Amino acid sequence: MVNTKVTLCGIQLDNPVIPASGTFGYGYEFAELYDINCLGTFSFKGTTKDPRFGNPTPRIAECPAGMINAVGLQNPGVDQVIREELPKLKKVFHKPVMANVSGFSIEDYAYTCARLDQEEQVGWLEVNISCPNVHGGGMSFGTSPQAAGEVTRAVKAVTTKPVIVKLSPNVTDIVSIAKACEEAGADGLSLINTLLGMRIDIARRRPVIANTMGGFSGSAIFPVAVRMVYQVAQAVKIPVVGIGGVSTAEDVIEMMMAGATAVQVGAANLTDPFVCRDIVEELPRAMARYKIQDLSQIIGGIQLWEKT
Amino acid sequence: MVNTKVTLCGIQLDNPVIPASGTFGYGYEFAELYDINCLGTFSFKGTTKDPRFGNPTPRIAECPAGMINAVGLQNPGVDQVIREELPKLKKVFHKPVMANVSGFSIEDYAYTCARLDQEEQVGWLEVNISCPNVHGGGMSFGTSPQAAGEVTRAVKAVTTKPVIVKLSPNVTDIVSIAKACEEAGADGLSLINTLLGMRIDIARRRPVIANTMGGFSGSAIFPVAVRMVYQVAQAVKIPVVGIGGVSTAEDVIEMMMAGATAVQVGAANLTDPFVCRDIVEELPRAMARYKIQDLSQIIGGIQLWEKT
Amino acid sequence: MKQSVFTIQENTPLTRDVMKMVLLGDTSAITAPGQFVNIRLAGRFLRRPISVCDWDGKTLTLIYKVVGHGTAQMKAMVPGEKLDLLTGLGNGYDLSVAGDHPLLIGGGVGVPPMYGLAKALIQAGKAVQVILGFNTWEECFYEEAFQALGCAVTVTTVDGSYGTKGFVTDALPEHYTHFYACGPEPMLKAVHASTATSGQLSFEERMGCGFGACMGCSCKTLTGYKRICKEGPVMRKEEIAW
Amino acid sequence: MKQSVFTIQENTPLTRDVMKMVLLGDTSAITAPGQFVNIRLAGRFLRRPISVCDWDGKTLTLIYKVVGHGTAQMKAMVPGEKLDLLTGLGNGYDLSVAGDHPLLIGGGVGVPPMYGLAKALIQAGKAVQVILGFNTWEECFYEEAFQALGCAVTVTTVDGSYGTKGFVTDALPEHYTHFYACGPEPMLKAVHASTATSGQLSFEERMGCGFGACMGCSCKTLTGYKRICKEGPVMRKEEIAW
Repeated sequence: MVNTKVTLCGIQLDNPVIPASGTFGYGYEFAELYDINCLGTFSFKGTTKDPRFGNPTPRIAECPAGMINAVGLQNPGVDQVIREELPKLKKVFHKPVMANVSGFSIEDYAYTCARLDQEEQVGWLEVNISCPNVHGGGMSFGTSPQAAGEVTRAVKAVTTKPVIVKLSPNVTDIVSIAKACEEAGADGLSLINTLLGMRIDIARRRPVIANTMGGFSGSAIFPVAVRMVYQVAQAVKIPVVGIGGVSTAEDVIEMMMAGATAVQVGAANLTDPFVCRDIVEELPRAMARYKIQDLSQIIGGIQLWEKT
Repeated sequence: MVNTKVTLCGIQLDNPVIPASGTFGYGYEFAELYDINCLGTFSFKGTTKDPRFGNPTPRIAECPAGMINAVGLQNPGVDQVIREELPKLKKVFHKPVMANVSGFSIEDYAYTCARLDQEEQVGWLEVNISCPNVHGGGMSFGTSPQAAGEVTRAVKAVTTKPVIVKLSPNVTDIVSIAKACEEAGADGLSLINTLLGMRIDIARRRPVIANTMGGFSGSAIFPVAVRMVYQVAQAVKIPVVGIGGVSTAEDVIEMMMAGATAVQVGAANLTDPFVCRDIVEELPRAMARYKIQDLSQIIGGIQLWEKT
Repeated sequence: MKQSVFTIQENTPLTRDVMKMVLLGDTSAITAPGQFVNIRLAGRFLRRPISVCDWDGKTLTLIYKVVGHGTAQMKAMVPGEKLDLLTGLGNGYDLSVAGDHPLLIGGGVGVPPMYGLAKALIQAGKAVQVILGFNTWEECFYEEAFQALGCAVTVTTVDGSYGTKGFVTDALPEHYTHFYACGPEPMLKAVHASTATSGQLSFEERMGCGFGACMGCSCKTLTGYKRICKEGPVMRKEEIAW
Repeated sequence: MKQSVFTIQENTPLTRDVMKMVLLGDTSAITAPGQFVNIRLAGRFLRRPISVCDWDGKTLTLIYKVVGHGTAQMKAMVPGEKLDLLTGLGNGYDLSVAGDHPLLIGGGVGVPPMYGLAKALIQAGKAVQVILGFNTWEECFYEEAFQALGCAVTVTTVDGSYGTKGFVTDALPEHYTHFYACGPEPMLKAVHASTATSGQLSFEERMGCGFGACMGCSCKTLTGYKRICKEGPVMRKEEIAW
């Protein structure tokens, strides 16, 4: 029997497969399709202090091996999430869940995290400092080590739950930002959020997306994600959650070998609603194929080529 | 009759299609396949002061909708390029060619550019400050506005030919680097170079590429390229050459609508050696489909959505 | 919602750009006319949402217009080829409020879902009036199909090359108990403004998933935010924020 | 080099992992045994380089091992399906220096190019000795094919389950005028070290383009830098930098 269990910030997961925030709602839509308790956990829809409609439509553009979204953090706000969404979530999912939080100021982040800290089912707070789709916030915290550290500290001050900071790939030096978060007390890091991308409707001569640009995800970004996970995992001691273009059990293994303790699956959920269930089922078979006994043993387990 | 002509830094091109450096050698291999004079121009293999073997193999990794290369600027050095390669090039290509130059110090860049400045067939110097595959140089010039400006100034001092600076996408703020190059006298900018990426051979538990990471290109990166071309073209007055994931005539049109005056085709040459010829042939038909009379009129010609 | 593989039985042109595709497979998730399916195509990241024209226990009929690379790829497919579909997406039309004389209005690629709706309403004993709007004669399709169901059909063309000259709103009858409309947004707006009764309108938007996960196709209505793929694509006239 | 579309005529297993594919198409660019073709596969960015086993005016035979997603995809293809190939890639073997009694050494997936070479050498009137090396009996293929050409064939298996136990170098004959080798690098190194005559060895490397454009597969030789896809894949023993 192979062992798919991993431990993320002190909480054991049955397997490292985690649907990423914004691609899995609050879980109950997918629970109509399959028993989502097969998952390691999932990260629920990015939640902010106040309710948000998000950006105007169109919000979606297709790309080779990927897509752009500019949803812009549509969510009912933390109060309603706690009042209405989490009870529904609890009925269909019986494991600790990852609460994804966004904000437009440090106070926002702290407020929302403090509220979610009170929720028993929340296992981890995933603090998104990297949303490319909102102005005056989101990604701007994720592109400066100072700001990233400040958000981390503010959130850590209001919660005893593990804090995982979600990083932006749209930076020159992701390692400096990762280290700033680690020094500020982050318990883990998740990366990468979407790359900033753009498509043009050449027939109508305007951007496909009403917001001009958006977050680019899908298998196209996998090599960038693997690279950044590798760089960050080499540089920090806290666990890294690998995200970006994962759609198969082999991708999960590759992310873990790059240094990820657990792995999120994002855009793939949108084109194949059963993909996470299928990955969970395939994982033991893939482990057998690659002669992996214990999944937690492969984290960061690669040998570089000798210099010649 | 549609008009495919564009003017790049004062030199008119029959069409905006330019094979990118490192995917087209010095042209004569492709000249065995078709008459390469159908091209607008091409950018020849990145040339350095001294001969270089480049990085150890394997240098290539496959990715979804793209590939990683870590060739590491293999080239025979500028002296031999001038002595042996350019005469061969001249026999098969009768238009101004773009000379791509890399270096490990500002003196390197200036030396190589000064040598190539003397070559009559060289129409433009494309100064690559963004190669991700060499240490202690290349990309490091492309990730700081100061260094990018210094290289630009040094090159401008030794040549009267138009200087096009090739930018790295692996930065937080490509606009600041673009502006620094413009202020330092660059006549044009080309972007994007490859994204830094990595793949792991999970059976052998080592990076696919001997050099661990490499430059990620192919249609996967097109949305990032379009976004950066748009951002830079909005911010500078000098022409922008769009690069990144282009493989069809429609991609050329999309890049130009984003703000590119001309467009380079890179990785696609490696999987379809006739792709540039085919794009040149398809371009007038595609223009007719999209009701474009004069290609130079669509440069940056998009209307943003109204804010709602 | 169900994910399953269908086999193409027929894929034939109705007009220059409009194709009819009949598929064999598991249609059990389809519960109402006006729903759509989401089709995975080789080499395309996103699925293609296509409204259901008609279905029975075994077959599914789609009518689609070739507008881009994805639909061009569908056009090139031949009987025997297989397609991965998500079926039973969206709310579909509510038949219970049709009244005795419902009016169905379809414009261009908004015509197909009206067919399945007309069939169901006729089966329920209603007297169905249909207005089909096209730009020009060459683009017209399915008039006879609706007539064969027993509908009273009016065709309008913008250029007057066939039927009544003008827009669908130029052919509105005096009396109808409820209307159902599907077509381009300007048509829907005109219908919304020109109709006196209650009605249901079906909307389009670029979608990520098609099943409510990504919030890619949200819209604001008078009764709150709705996902066109989940709470839609059919909205009641009364809730539309125009 | 030529780019053209071939039609699969046959795609059958020789062993559990090794497949033989016969293709119909324009083989005119193939000029020497030891060259390779580069195959475009749907959904894969890079082409797959496969050595030519045999060819005539109309058909091309490839023998390939299923090692990854690309070759697994090839295995699933059926007669009638089409493949976009670049043909005539690489230098191929030089037959002019074979002498009267050339020795051909193929290991595993290095066996196929030896077949076309053997055929050409026999046609040129040479007495051809062949050593085919495999890991085990189940992996052996093409012994009879070489015998049918008129070659003297020795098979070695590492585990001794068939033929001579050991490596190809354990079966080297006393006399031969020149050798040709293709196989995994450890085998090539052993052959290089164990042979007394001149010879030619064929190399593998991950390739970008396969036709000399990208410098992805460069290697250092005693006579300078070479591209395995262009100046190779065949190197002369004398120039190899071991």
